[in-house]
Amino acid sequence: MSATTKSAPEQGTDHDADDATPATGDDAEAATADASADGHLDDVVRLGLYEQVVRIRTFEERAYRLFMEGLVKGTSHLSLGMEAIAAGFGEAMRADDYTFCTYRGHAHTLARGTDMGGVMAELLGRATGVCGGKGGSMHLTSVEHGAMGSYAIIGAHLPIANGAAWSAQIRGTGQVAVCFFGDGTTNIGAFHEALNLAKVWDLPVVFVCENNLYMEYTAIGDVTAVEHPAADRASAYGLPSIIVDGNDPEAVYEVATEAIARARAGEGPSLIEAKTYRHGGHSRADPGTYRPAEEVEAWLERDPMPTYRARLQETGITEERLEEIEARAQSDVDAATEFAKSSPVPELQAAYTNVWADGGSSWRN
Amino acid sequence: MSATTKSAPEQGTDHDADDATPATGDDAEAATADASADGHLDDVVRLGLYEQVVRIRTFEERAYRLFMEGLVKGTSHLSLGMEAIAAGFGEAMRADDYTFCTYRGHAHTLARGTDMGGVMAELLGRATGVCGGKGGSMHLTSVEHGAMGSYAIIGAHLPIANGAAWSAQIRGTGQVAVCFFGDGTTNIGAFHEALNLAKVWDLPVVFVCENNLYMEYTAIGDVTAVEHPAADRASAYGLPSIIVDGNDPEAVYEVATEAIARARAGEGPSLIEAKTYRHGGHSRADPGTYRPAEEVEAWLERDPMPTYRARLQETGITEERLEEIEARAQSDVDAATEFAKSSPVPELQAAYTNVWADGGSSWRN
Amino acid sequence: MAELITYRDAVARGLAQEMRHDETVHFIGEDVAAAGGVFKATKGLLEEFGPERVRDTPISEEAILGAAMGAAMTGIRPVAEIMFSDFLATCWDLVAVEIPKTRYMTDGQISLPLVIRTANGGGLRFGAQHSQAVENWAMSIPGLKVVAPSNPKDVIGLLAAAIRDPDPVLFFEQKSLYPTKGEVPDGEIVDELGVATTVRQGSDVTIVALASMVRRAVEAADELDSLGISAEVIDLRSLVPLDTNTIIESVKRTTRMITVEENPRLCGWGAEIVSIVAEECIWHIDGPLTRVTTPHIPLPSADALEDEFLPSVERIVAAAQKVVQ
Amino acid sequence: MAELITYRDAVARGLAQEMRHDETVHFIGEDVAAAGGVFKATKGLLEEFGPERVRDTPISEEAILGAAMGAAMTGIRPVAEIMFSDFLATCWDLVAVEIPKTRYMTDGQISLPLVIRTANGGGLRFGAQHSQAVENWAMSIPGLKVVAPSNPKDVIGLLAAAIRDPDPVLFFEQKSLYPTKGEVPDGEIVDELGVATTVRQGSDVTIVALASMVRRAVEAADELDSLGISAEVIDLRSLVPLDTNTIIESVKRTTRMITVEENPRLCGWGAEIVSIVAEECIWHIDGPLTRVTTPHIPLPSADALEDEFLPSVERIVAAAQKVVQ
Ligand SMILES: Cc1ncc(C[n+]2csc(CCOP(=O)(O)OP(=O)(O)O)c2C)c(N)n1
Ligand SMILES: Cc1ncc(C[n+]2csc(CCOP(=O)(O)OP(=O)(O)O)c2C)c(N)n1
Ligand SMILES: [Mg+2]
Ligand SMILES: [Mg+2]
Repeated sequence: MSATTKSAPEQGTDHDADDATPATGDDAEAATADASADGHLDDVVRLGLYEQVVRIRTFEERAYRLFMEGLVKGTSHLSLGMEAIAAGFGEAMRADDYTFCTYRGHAHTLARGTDMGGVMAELLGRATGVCGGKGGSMHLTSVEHGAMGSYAIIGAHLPIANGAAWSAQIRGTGQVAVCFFGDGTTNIGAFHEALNLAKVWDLPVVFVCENNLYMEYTAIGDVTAVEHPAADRASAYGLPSIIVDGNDPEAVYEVATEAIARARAGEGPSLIEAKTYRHGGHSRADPGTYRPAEEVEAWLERDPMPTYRARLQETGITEERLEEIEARAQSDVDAATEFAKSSPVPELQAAYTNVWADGGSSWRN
Repeated sequence: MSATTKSAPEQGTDHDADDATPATGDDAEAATADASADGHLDDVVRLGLYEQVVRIRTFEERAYRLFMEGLVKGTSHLSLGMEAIAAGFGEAMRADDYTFCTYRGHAHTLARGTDMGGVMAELLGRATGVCGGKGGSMHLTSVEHGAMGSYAIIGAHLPIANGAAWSAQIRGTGQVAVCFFGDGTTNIGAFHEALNLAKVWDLPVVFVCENNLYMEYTAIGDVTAVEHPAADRASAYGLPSIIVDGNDPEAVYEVATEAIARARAGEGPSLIEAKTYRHGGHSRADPGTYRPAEEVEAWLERDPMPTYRARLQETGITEERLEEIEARAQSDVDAATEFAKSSPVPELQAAYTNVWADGGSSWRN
Repeated sequence: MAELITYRDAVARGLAQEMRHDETVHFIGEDVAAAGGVFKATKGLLEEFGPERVRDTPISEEAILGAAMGAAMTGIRPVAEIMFSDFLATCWDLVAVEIPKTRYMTDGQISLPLVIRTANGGGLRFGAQHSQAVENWAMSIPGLKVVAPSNPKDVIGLLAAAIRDPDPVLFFEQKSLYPTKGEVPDGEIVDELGVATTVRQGSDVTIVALASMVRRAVEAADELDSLGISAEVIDLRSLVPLDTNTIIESVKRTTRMITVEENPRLCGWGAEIVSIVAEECIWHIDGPLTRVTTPHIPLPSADALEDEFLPSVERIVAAAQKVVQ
Repeated sequence: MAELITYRDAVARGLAQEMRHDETVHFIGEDVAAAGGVFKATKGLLEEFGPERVRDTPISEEAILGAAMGAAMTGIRPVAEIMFSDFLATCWDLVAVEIPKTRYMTDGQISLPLVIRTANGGGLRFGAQHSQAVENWAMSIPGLKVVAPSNPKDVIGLLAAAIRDPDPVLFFEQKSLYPTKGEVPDGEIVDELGVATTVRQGSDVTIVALASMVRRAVEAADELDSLGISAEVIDLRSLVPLDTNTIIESVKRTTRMITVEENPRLCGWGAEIVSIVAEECIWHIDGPLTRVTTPHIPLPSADALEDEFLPSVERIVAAAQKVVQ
């Protein structure tokens, strides 16, 4: 597999094993081939991974269309091109594990099995949205699926993920918290505080840095003291440096499985850096023109959906089964869209509910 | 000299070269002897270092007595046992360099040449205090001596020191900002943000972690993911790991000189971990009983004042010259005490001045 | 039976009571376990409840509140100490932007039954960064309950109520009150949030106070008595929920009101209460609605200045005299 | 000569004017340079002033304000952008505990001539964590000046005044106003902090508003006119310094007041102004002092709900009608 795991003492010198950059695309292919040559992953898992990627892709492409049609207001942040990470983790997690994600959280929320209709309705600000229209695109949550919230302040959810992991540790449930965030997030204070505490308390938490090379419009390399914003800092928390090809669902799945197993076994936290790229801009408003055309080009060639599809075919999965998955995703997204569009907007009274546990918002008698 | 400097790639495995712990007291002595065997430091510097140590020690012992007599109200945090760090830097800095320190800042403020009377008066809450009695023990400042403030919120001043360094860079003055903080401070977010920005902007700033093994009452090792809270994190900011014996004025002076020279030459920031120990408790209220007796014992043997005194004698400084320094410190502290005690308390009206640059505090017309 | 104990000891007793009552209650903070807290307000807890339930943390306020928040949403009732209320600023994102909004943003999917305890206020000559009274910061944030007891019995009862409350509560302990004593009955004490206490009855002016200011208000009322002015004193005890009924009922009777707050002047809780009265019972008012506050300046360190700065009995008396004129 | 420009473009123009005027003015923030700001309010500055004076930062709000603070005390006049005002919470220690207290604690040794610019408020369907109006947070902190312009001309003039001011200024740009246009005269514009503007004269009721609420207040006044109620509208423009004279003079004439603020209800700047009036001119008041605010709840994301939530023209009109009854 294409993940490189190194222990802290060795860390720092050679990231040449990191094959997740477009320049070394051929190497990445090779590494990817290795991963499946391991023979560890059976077809059920592989098809599960593909189905995750396809469902997220199909959903987000539709969401984008609905923004363009003006049906989704405000802003939204897509994971187009980055689906393999949410997919790999989604498949590796246990049903009662916890996911913490960001404003760019459609993928991670869906990957836990959250109902597409409820997510789409939330994007459209409808009463039937997973958060009744009060959360919006940046705050998707489905506690029943372990999707414990999407947080829109950079870094905030890393310490919070620790808390859920601490609770699992106290309760002895073996649950693991997985926390997704971007490369830019590694430079905010909360990252540092969370990683240190996670290690000191040996919490069952997996931190996943989705390094898509950019913050909003600024390249991460321009504002970061090290090359690998997460992996090069792992040793500062007594953790091994782990880099994985974030466009390879199987590589992600394997790294995820390992880290989650370690956490579940009481062996503490992990910090994983997954190299990836977003196909579009940062958010709805951004055409992404600050990125060199060749860079975009190179990464588009590594689009996780067609590349994984081709790999599955090469290794014996029939076209029919793949098409079946794709068709199911399409019809589910159609249904979700229909559901969302035909759902009512929230009653005005809803604005005044659920501030408090008593259901209301009153602060006085 | 007893400082170990390693480049980031090699960092992490062997801190055996770190001889700054009490268990290896003998090695430390040896290393110290090496340092002077280098022959780099002339007697003027060495006597300057000793004078710094003595003046800080004498001042703080007096301050302690005045607390006990109830003349200093509130709280205060002494550097007894830790003087060599402020001393080494104080001597290595240029008059127009900037110091940023903490609530434990008497030493660093005095080391820049700030008038002892003004500092003592500030501790006593008198109108003649360096801050007119409005700052107090935790907020000593003397801008004319480059002492740019003592900050009482853990971590806050690291980003602020960056700012002064950035300003020096803009203005092209060659000034350097030196920022002192404790081991416990390495776990707060501001530390992380400051170190990263310092490196990205290549700021002329030197971060000095005074690792005295404890936060308030809790051992740093109990709550930190790595052994060396600052040095083991240097690589996360692309910096070399530097550890120095913080009880050895000459070792500190040499490391300081080197780091300051690098900063002045535009070669960017440094992060230095100085191993040391406080003789007393964290603050006035703390008897420090949570520390094992043997540990305290071992460190008391490494008290920078008598050990450095003995070393100076061994290498040919006459008893007379040392006594002269000590006598001057005594009489200066006596005078400062007299000055402070006989100074008036602030006029009540002073509480309403200097909120704004116009001298007043009015927020309305 | 009742016992005379300090405000400081009441904190430990209240925490112990709740940790015995509910094993999901866990307590974390800096120096809170082995050291028993820098104010010695949590002594004995580690010994009774062990290091899993009473836990020291690094100096990482965001990590502390993050841990509390994540645990609260998954079955634990955490109590987190932020040593000085000034330090809330270092984790204000958690306090103001994460914790209070999560139930709402998730439309009720997530509950956050957590308590943040913190030492608030001045009077100890700690200077501008360790003496702030910031209860008004908390009151300005929708989604936080805000409690500030004035005496040992209330510390226990309100802390218990806060810990049992299903919503996040910011619990302000006034650090100048730690050494003060008060009677506390035996046995479990569980109070109710959102109920103010009329600690002294009067007919000419209502004085609304909180925490350390309650004692000063009562002293002022005693002095006013001898000047022929009958003052009623209300101890708010909680800012959110706010017992507006008790305030309004009193003000309608006395027709005059003074608020006495330790926080600096602008946008304090006093302003909120004055505004409620000025909107809802303006026709009953017979004198300027007056706030006694700390002036709008940072807190100076010198004792001479700090004493000038915090609302004093004299300033309350003077304000009351002016109001009833 | 005058030009019609957007509030957004006025920001860049104001910054450019001051960077031309004073070479010690430096500007930093996230995505402010190459990208011209996420709101495109700083476009062209990098091109004109170069990467040394217009600098992108990491996502490190504490590092940003720390850099500004340290630079301000050593000869630079920094302008720091905090992208959304919500993010002030992540650096609140710098905003509330370091920057505003330093001059005072050092008894005047340190000056901090710096400006923090930030996009404030709701209306864009960004949800609870990207839509807060927090100007009252800033007003509650002694030692900060607080400015919030309502139109392009004021953006330039007040930004210039803020940058030239020797004290730290928090400059709130209301993000819902970025696309709005206004007339701006040619040449340098330098305004004055602490002067409110009476944007509409009236005799029955004074409406005090800020930033995005000014336009709504004026619309409401127009509507009230047709209902036979004459409303005066004051644009506060700055909360600190506060132009109490203009407010009090107006209220004494109209005898009634409404404040219209976007921040949530409790401890808002409206409460402060009501309290000032209730203390200083209670005998002139002829109607309940009324605040129109966002209710005390986090901001919901759905457009249907957000519209219900922010103070609307209808709510202002209704409040005015009630007050003059
Ligand atoms: C504290 C804070 N600062 C700034 C922002 C604005 N912001 C939103 S997303 C973003 C870029 C984040 O980059 P990264 O962590 O790499 O995640 P990505 O969006 O690339 O997935 C920024 C700066 C924020 N939400 N919170
Ligand atoms: C943000 C913040 N949290 C907590 C404190 C309380 N506090 C003051 S000093 C201190 C210990 C600091 O330890 P260290 O950094 O090792 O410095 P030392 O006192 O040992 O010099 C703590 C926790 C504070 N001042 N600021
Ligand atoms: Mg990114
Ligand atoms: Mg220490």
